[in-house]
Amino acid sequence: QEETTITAVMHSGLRVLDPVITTAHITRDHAYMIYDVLTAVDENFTPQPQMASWETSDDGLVYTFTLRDGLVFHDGAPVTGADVVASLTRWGKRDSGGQLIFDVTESLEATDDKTVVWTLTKPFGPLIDVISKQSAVPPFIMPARVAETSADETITEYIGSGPFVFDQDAYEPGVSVTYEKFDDYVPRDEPASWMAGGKVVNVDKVVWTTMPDALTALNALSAGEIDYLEQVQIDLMPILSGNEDVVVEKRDDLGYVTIGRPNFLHAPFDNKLVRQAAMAALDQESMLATMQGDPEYYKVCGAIFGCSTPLGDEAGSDLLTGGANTERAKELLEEAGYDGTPIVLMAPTDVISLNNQPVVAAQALREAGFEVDMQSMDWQSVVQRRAQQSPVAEGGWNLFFTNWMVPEVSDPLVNVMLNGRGDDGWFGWPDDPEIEAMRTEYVSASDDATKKEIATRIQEHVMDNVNYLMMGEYIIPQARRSNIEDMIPSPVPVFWNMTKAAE
Amino acid sequence: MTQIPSSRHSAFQVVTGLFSVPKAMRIGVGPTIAAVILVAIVLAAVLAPYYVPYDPLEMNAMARLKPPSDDFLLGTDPYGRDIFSRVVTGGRVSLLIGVGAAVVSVAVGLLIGLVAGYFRLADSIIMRIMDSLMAIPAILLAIALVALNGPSVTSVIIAITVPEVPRVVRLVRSVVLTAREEPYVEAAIALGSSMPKVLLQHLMPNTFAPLIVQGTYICASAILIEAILSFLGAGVSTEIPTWGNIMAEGRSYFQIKPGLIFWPGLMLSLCILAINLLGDTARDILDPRMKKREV
Amino acid sequence: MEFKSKDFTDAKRVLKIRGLTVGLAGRPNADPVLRGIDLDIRAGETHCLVGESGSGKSVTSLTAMGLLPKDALEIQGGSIDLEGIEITQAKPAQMRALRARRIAMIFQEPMTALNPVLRVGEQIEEVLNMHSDLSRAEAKARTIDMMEQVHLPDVERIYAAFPHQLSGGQRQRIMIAMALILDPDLLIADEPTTALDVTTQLQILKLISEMQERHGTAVLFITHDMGVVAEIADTVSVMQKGRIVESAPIRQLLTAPKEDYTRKLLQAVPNLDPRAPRAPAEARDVITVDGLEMTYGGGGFFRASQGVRAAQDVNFTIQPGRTLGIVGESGSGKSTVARAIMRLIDPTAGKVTVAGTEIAQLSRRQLQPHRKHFQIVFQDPYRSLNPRWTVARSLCEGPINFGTSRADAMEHAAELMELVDLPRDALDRYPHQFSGGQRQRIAIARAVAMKPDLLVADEAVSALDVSVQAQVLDLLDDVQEKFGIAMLFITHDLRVAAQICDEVLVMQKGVVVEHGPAGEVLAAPRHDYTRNLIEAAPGRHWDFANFRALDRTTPVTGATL
Amino acid sequence: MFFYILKRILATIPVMVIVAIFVFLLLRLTPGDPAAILAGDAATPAQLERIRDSLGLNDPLLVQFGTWMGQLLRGDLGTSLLSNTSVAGMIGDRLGPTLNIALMTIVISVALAVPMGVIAAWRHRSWVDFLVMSFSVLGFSVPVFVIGYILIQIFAIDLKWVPVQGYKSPTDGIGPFFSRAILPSLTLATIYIALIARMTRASMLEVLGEDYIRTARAKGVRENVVLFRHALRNAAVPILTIIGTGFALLISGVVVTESVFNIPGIGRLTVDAILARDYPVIQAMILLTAGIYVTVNLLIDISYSFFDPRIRY
Ligand SMILES: Nc1ncnc2c1ncn2[C@@H]1O[C@H](COP(=O)(O)OP(=O)(O)OP(=O)(O)O)[C@@H](O)[C@H]1O
Ligand SMILES: Nc1ncnc2c1ncn2[C@@H]1O[C@H](COP(=O)(O)OP(=O)(O)OP(=O)(O)O)[C@@H](O)[C@H]1O
Ligand SMILES: [Mg+2]
Ligand SMILES: [Mg+2]
Repeated sequence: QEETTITAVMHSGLRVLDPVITTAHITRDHAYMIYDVLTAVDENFTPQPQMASWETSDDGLVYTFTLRDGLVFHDGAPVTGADVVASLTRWGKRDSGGQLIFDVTESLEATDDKTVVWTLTKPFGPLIDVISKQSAVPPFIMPARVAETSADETITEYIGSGPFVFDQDAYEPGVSVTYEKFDDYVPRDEPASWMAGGKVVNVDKVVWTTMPDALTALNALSAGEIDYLEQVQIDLMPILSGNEDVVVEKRDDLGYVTIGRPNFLHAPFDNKLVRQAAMAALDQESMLATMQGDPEYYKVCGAIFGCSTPLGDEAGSDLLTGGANTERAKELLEEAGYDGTPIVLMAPTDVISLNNQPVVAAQALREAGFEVDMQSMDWQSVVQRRAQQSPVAEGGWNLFFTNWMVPEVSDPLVNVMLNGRGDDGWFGWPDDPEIEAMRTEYVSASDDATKKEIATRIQEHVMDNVNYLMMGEYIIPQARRSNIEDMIPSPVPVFWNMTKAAE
Repeated sequence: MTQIPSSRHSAFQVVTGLFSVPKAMRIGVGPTIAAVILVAIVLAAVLAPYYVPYDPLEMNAMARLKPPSDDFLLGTDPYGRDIFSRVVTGGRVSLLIGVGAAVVSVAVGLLIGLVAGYFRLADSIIMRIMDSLMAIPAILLAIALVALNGPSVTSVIIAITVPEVPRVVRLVRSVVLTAREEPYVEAAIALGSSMPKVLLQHLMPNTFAPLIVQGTYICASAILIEAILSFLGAGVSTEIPTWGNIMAEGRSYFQIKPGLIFWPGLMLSLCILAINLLGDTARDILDPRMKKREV
Repeated sequence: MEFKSKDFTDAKRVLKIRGLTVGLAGRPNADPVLRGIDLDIRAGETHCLVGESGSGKSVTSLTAMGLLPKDALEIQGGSIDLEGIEITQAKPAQMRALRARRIAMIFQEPMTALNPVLRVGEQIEEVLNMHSDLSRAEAKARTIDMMEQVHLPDVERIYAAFPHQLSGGQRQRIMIAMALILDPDLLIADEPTTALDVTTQLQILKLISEMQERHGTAVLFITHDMGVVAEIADTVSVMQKGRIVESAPIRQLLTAPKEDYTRKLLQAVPNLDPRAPRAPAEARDVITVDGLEMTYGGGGFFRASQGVRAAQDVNFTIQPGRTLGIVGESGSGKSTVARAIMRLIDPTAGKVTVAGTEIAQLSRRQLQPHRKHFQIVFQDPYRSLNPRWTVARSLCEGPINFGTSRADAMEHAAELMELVDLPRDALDRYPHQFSGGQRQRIAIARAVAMKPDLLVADEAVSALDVSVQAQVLDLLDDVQEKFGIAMLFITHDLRVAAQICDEVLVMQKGVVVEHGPAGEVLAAPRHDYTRNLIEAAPGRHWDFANFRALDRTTPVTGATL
Repeated sequence: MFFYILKRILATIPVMVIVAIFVFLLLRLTPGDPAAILAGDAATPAQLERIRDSLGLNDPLLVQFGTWMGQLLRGDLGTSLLSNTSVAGMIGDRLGPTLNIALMTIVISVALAVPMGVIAAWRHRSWVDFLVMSFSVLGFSVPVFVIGYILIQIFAIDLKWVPVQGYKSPTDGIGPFFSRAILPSLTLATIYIALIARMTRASMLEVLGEDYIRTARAKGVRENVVLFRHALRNAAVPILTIIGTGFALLISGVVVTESVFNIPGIGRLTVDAILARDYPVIQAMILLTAGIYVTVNLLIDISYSFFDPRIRY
């Protein structure tokens, strides 16, 4: 039988191979190919055992994980408790959720080859949720010798126990990466569901390539030169429409959110009323429409945790979802005594999914009476500049836009924009004790109803305080050759379960 | 008897007239057409704000990618902006970049080139630096410079100018080196003319004809490089339409909305064609060697 | 003087041109360039075509070759019959077949007429490849044989040489070999020796007549040098403004020219009889040159090179109102001396004192105030004036540099125009609107405008045709007389030197070999080199201006043609 | 000759040193932070700071420059900040495609442009001349990426003669290589053809007016021999020069072409590296391209003497 290879064009080139040091999606996707995780959420947002099952002590202080049988790394060594401990420890230094857990960790030890015991000093309700999350930095399990690398340096050996093996020789950073089926991988028996369940691999090889040009990628797919295209620009879908060999579809319904982040340190956004004015001035519909075009692929949504997530709630979001309320914005500006200080709006030019938002926002803000100084720069300059806390005149900034996958904002712990610890927080640095209090409450909450209630309060608070500007949800469809079937509808594109029939 | 034109002769002339286009070029039809086109494009661009039907920046999410119609002469782009308004307005900055880059590179290059051509001491140092600048790929240098200063019109002009300057310097220097062997330059020295005078009055005018050609070339290629920079995400800010960034923005729409590339591309091509043709003509007029040949 | 006097009435007619009219292409109403030329050349005959520059000599020859520049000139009438073939009607392929086989041509500049990137042997051989079926070996043998016939030394080496590796004379021999290798019936030579110095010229002329004798070729020889005509012609045609004004056997033309124009042309030819030296002035020397030396190049970072010793130990003085001539063959260092004196180059050793100041070692800045004392006129009238400047601006440049006001300078410029016999209103014109002779006069005016004590003329008349040359020489004489200027006159033309110089200095390979009053040096040369130079001067026994032989025969023995 | 080459090679040293210093300074002045792209969107300022430290980005400029120079002298191009792989290895992987495409472009361009220019000069001011000149002006005035799209649309999508994109090394078979390399090469060639054809024409026009052309015709030499044997060789030096300086243009075009045709070459590598501020990669790449440029032009200078025996070093 002939080898089956799936050639996939991913949303960006893979350059960083260390899933712990970076939050880049492509690296996370790569990690899901070659690494496995202890526990993972299924499509109902419910954590399920993956490499390990767990038990929680009644006081909520001791978690015992038991590794299942048959787990081996690609180099043939069995996965042991020591590997798990080392991997979790390194992850805990980088991931914000992980840090919170390690803040209350008394000990984390492997009691034998198959058992890991995690002891806390006080209960941490969402512990399993945090280690099961699929984004941004899930705790992937690596051999202990790799996981012992400092958390500030990248690893140099890429061996996991996941369903695919990384082909080091064929790897060209930023261009292509090749995975081979790992024959010794033992999938779970349950059907695959998101990152949980049996990861049954039905192809021999998966090759990811990068195509810098969107149009070329589409043409290559219609010509059958590639099998799968992770992201299709919606406007370009008509090009594929006549081609029966190609299917364009939504992979999952969660998609992305696009957000604007004001800088709390400087005028005018140090003033809550001005932030509210910005919120009133902006219009989700027009921003999403210019980004996506077809309403099928975007959704006006005022829920900061995403509209289709368990915590999602649109409370208090009328100002956001009700279209541009220029009048209200003007009133608020008036009330705030806005003096015409120009807003430095950073506009990246080289990232297609972020090109539109600043342009649309600038127009809306100006209409509401803001002075807007939109400064174009490449994304790297945005990335550097957004870390500057200095005043605008000395290289600071007032507003920028970015995108997240919905699972990355879907609860108060993973959502970095809800961090209210001032300088220690995420860019924009709100000093917001109220929200910090609510997050602490959330951590110690043990049942879903309480969590939901706290989440709603956080939602209301954000709508009032405007920690960030939720600009709505959108979905980027994918395209595949019609002989590629049974792909799991998960936010992370995964290549197990998938089959490729002869064309 | 009705007057019969000397038919064979005139028919012959008509036919040759039709097919020997370059002869027409020689007597100036080509340059005339070129001049008319260029003036038209420049006027269209400069006066754009007074007659375009829409603000070229005004977005309308509800009118995205509309086909040409009475409302939108050439249709709309993915932001629902009027393509016609953008294309004609885009000429302003594109031409500014072209002319700006040409003028700055020629002026700076001329100055450095004269110094290098005349002062042997400065020559080798200057030429080493120029060699180095030439060796760095222009486009990479440009991307880096734009990243350094942000994608403003000025940075794009600077980014295009920096790699062009060494070419101008080389050109000027070589002209100066040849011209200083001319007997009339020696005569001027014998007449007691000072070095600056010889340099400026006798040598510099020799550089004008080749500089005009080089200048038109730079102007044309600057407009193109701006397009390429936009393509690579390092062009002029999207708030300022240029032919280059209209094309770059529209590039993935090539198959579904070719107008986004076609119209600015057409303007750009016409413009560059005209500039080149005029440059060559100006060279022919200025170059005394050409004159001698015709006599 | 002996003239050729063979009778050709019975010889076969090789070329017959009748009523040939050539005009500017596509402009039937413009003045034609040739207006009805009639010309006959018979087998074995040497027919010389003479006339002022621009009279149509070259166009006539190119028309016969079918090589008129297509987009510029076209035949508008007449016929050219080459042994029964009508050339004006020939198709390009036909014409190609005729060339080299029936009719061949050699050109003036052997440097530019040979392809610089092909080996000269190949260039000769190409003719055989194009027109015969010889094998490679045979073709090479023929080529080598032909090269020997034109007396090239070391044939095998030269076969593989590139043109730039040969001397001017050798190049012209290659051209001749190329033209004659297929034994054509007619050879057209357009000023084949003008670019060569006299000694080489003599050899080439000898070679052509030798080849002609051997193959019975008819030769159409174009020149403006009457001396050459006197040496080689059987018959002569004189051209003026696109017409042949007179055509006659050589003796008849030189002794009894019928047309005024012919007379004028002949009268303009200076003869080799030196002028009577003018009395030495009382005043002190304008210039004293002492031990002047110039070595080009030398040094070098990787290989220390020898350098060219272009002038060694040159000494002379000139007094006001007198002229010193420097003669010598090409490359002997004449220009080097001139340029060193002008400080256009920095001499490597020696002293130059002009108007009492030692200038050889002054820096450029120190030199500037002294520049007005010495001025130079260059050879090439087309390049010595800035083509972008009006005549007025060129004339004023010098005086303004020395503090004259613009208005005064303009006034003076207008006077100068009169002095050099040009209309005042010509001041606003540009150089390209003048003829070569007129430009040279402007250049002289520009130099004179500085009221210099010394005027250096480096081949100032060499590029001009005889009649214009005579006018310019007269002008120089005038100016000298009027202002008492001392003149350093550099030339390779002994006739000119004889006519204008009081003293002559002969240079060879950078060294002065003879120096003395013009009468002595030219009439009774002491040095072999000088003697050779004089002997090589063609037509030296004929006094063209007076239509008779020179009464005094120079007491020289040796080679004759 | 030997001394000349040696001298020229020595002369490239200061050029490369200036390039190195210039590039280094330019990059360090450019805003942007490799640590930030390494860490991703959700990293906190404190984390960034620690990564920056571990990458050595917080060292004084002079120290960083010294480290780099030291590495270079040991023949080490460094390690990519992002992928943590050796820069030499990355470049090695991606040099092949670019060089092969560039080579093919040069071959195509010279093969087409030189005859075009020769014929245009020969038939000066005829319609052929007009056509050639119009084409070359057009070649200048259409952006490379547009040409690329048009070629893809025609030859890959409509006619289906060749694949849309991708690259195969010639070692995988000439057919696959050729079918993928032809469109990018043609795309790149348009501007190059325009440049060379123009220069050939101008240079030939000059040469065709020379005396030795007249001599050749006077010998009865056929026109094609006159053009290609006598004239073209004399016109070669400026044509070669433009091929050399045009090489810089080629490098610019490569960047775009590699994107459009998805070729894993060094052009794209460099642009990506610039946009990601992956300093070691950018520095190495610019030094490399500068080195190639200098070498190509050195070779061209040396080749002058092959075409023109008067030029001797
Ligand atoms: N290519 C050309 N285009 C236009 N006119 C030309 C061309 N060649 C020659 N002429 C004109 O034809 C006339 C005769 O020129 P020709 O070269 O035959 O003169 P000549 O007698 O050979 O002069 P010289 O002694 O200077 O060589 C001149 O007036 C010249 O201007
Ligand atoms: N700039 C220079 N560099 C090196 N050598 C030179 C230079 N100028 C002249 N020479 C050499 O010096 C020698 C004398 O040259 P010069 O020009 O003085 O001769 P000339 O007598 O004026 O000859 P012609 O009659 O041809 O003008 C020649 O061998 C020449 O090759
Ligand atoms: Mg002539
Ligand atoms: Mg001389």
